[in-house]
Amino acid sequence: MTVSRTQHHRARRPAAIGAVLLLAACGPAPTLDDALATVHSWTATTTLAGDHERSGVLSHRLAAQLRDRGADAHREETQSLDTLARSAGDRRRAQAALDSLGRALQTLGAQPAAR
Amino acid sequence: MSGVALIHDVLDAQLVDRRQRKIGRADSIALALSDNAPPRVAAILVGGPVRAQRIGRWAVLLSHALRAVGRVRHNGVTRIPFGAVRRIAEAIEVDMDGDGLEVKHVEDWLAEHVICRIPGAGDERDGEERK
Amino acid sequence: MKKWAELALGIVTSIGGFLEVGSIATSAQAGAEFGYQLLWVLIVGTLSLAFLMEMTGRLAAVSRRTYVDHLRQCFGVRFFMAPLIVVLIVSFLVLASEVGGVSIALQMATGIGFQWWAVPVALAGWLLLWRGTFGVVEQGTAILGLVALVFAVGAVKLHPHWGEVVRAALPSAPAHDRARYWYLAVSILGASVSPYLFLFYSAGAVEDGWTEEHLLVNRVTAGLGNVFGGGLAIAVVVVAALVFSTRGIRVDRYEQISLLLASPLGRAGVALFLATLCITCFGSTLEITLSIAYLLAQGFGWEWSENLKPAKDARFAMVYTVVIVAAALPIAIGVDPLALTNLSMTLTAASLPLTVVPLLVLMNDREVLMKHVNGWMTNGALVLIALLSLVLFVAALPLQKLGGG
Amino acid sequence: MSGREVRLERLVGRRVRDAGGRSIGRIEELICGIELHEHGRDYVVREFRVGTFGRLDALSGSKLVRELLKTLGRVSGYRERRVGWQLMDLGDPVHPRLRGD
Repeated sequence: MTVSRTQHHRARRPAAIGAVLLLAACGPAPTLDDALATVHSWTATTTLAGDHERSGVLSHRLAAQLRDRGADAHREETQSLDTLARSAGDRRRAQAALDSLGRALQTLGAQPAAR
Repeated sequence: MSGVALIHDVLDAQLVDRRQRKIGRADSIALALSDNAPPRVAAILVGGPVRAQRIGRWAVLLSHALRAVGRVRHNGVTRIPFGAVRRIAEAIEVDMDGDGLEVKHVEDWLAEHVICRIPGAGDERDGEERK
Repeated sequence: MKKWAELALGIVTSIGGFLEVGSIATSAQAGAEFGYQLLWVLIVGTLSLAFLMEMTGRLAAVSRRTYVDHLRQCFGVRFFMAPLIVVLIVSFLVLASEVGGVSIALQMATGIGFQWWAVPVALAGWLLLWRGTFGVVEQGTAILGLVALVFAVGAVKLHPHWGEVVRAALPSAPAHDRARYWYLAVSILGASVSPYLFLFYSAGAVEDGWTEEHLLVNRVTAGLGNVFGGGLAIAVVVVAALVFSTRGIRVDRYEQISLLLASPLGRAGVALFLATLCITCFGSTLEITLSIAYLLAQGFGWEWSENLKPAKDARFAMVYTVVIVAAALPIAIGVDPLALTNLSMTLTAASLPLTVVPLLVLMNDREVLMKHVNGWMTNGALVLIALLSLVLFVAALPLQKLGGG
Repeated sequence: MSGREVRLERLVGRRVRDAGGRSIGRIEELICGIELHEHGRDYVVREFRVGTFGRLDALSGSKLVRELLKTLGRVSGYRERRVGWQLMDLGDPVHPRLRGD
């Protein structure tokens, strides 16, 4: 259950409080597979969004929002994978997944996002 | 109107005044007991404190607190003589005018001090009723 | 002609009013993670809702009293406190999620963060309640809600294997992630069988002045209307299965759901999805706000009617004013809308016994319903739904812990 | 002991015992009718409906459970008995007693 990210960095603290309240109420401890699945999920999301943006189906504004959420997921999963991936093999898999998400994020909203 | 089931048909039922306006629910019914005479259905009681006693301690405390905050003088219980009951159907019709009743105190205060201050609220007195 | 107009309107209000933030989010998550596997749960939820709404509608039409009125008068004020407090809390959380749904839709359309939309959305909703009548609120939003039919178009255009969809209507156990599967099943049932739906529906029957003559309209509206409405939720699951599940996409944010209709319907698909999320959630925002006000007003015997001017039912108007503005706060402080939606769906599922079990008594009270009491079929269905609600009550919170988030 | 007043809800579901102390069930309903006399009319309680729940009597504490058992009717072993007002001693409303001969 990823932590919520607000649109504006200034309003981060109340959002964290709100999310922690909800986190406490639900969500099992994530496992390595969960974290990897989330990274793959966001890589696929970002790739799909990129295709739609290039074909003019998805507006740049919406593509930029998906890129922000994808970046949030990248940041959060990097932290959780640090603790979850112990063996060398796991670390390589984790890094590969995070790199592919990173690359996918570049293709999304590559043009200057019309904010 | 013989054969009325007090618990099923009257207790907690919706009360309406002479002009079919809702004035609360029958929160309790007072029975007057006397020797070798059947218990007489004396009155219908309406009001937060009456409900609170039926619900439990926490409700009684809450009710006192609310009354203190609202600085309400009256003990908040309206006693409607059972003789005033005209009809028992989907609501109990009472031959009274709801306006003066203590139980409408909060409603009237809100209408006058809050609701009517907001445009489009209409007129709490007898202006046109429906939107 | 009037009878047919009422019939048609009844179906429209059910279809347009069915989808809301809970059904869209849970259906999208279920389709993304388990393909068609959870469709049978959605069908159980939709049929349960159809039965429960037909019963509360029949109760209101025959007795001319709302479900809450019976709940208080039949069981007394002491018992009534339990469903009152639980439904208030649960409905408030669902209401906050609905405001979240509208706000996130507006964020996706405009780029302005969802937090900034919460209070304006609440104020717009309040203005409509303050000036509008029951008809405007119920039918206006439901007719606009027909935009949700875009999901049916999207599902058809994706050419699903309809044989598989039908086979998924039969109960099945999950192959993987068992806790997650049953957690999603609980939240789907929570999304489809929400207490505020019968409160609003039975109050609507009284507001519209239904009598015994309206029992056919009631059966059609509650039965047929909800089955069509359920069909839209099924369409969401089908689209999510074909667009997300195939790509291994799991729904963690509402923004992802905007991609659902991009594949089958292109640019129009995205726009119509945003319109669907915004309109259906706004309709539900009005519906739940009124349901909370009905619950308190009918429970304590205040004057209540959306057709009266606020001055004539001051406490009723005061409640819906305070409730709709307060519901904007969780979203305004930035609570994640999808997390709030999932939590409120689970709590809704857990709260069901308090509003379903009493119907076993009310629907068999011959003094109230005379010849319109439950038959063996409706009683059978009601007993099954009551048992289901008890299972949900026991299973909901543990599953939230195991499979939630 | 005349002129006392009791609240109806205090009688709802109260266990009624006969002269020998045995429970004959719980007060489920009070049926009232009109009594006409010179200075107007009074509404008086004519009879009490006392319900017993057979084997499931232990469960009959809560109002919801009693209503569910009454809905099940004979299946749950629910039987209702009428008690005329003359037979019901409400001296202590919390412990109604049957005036046995």
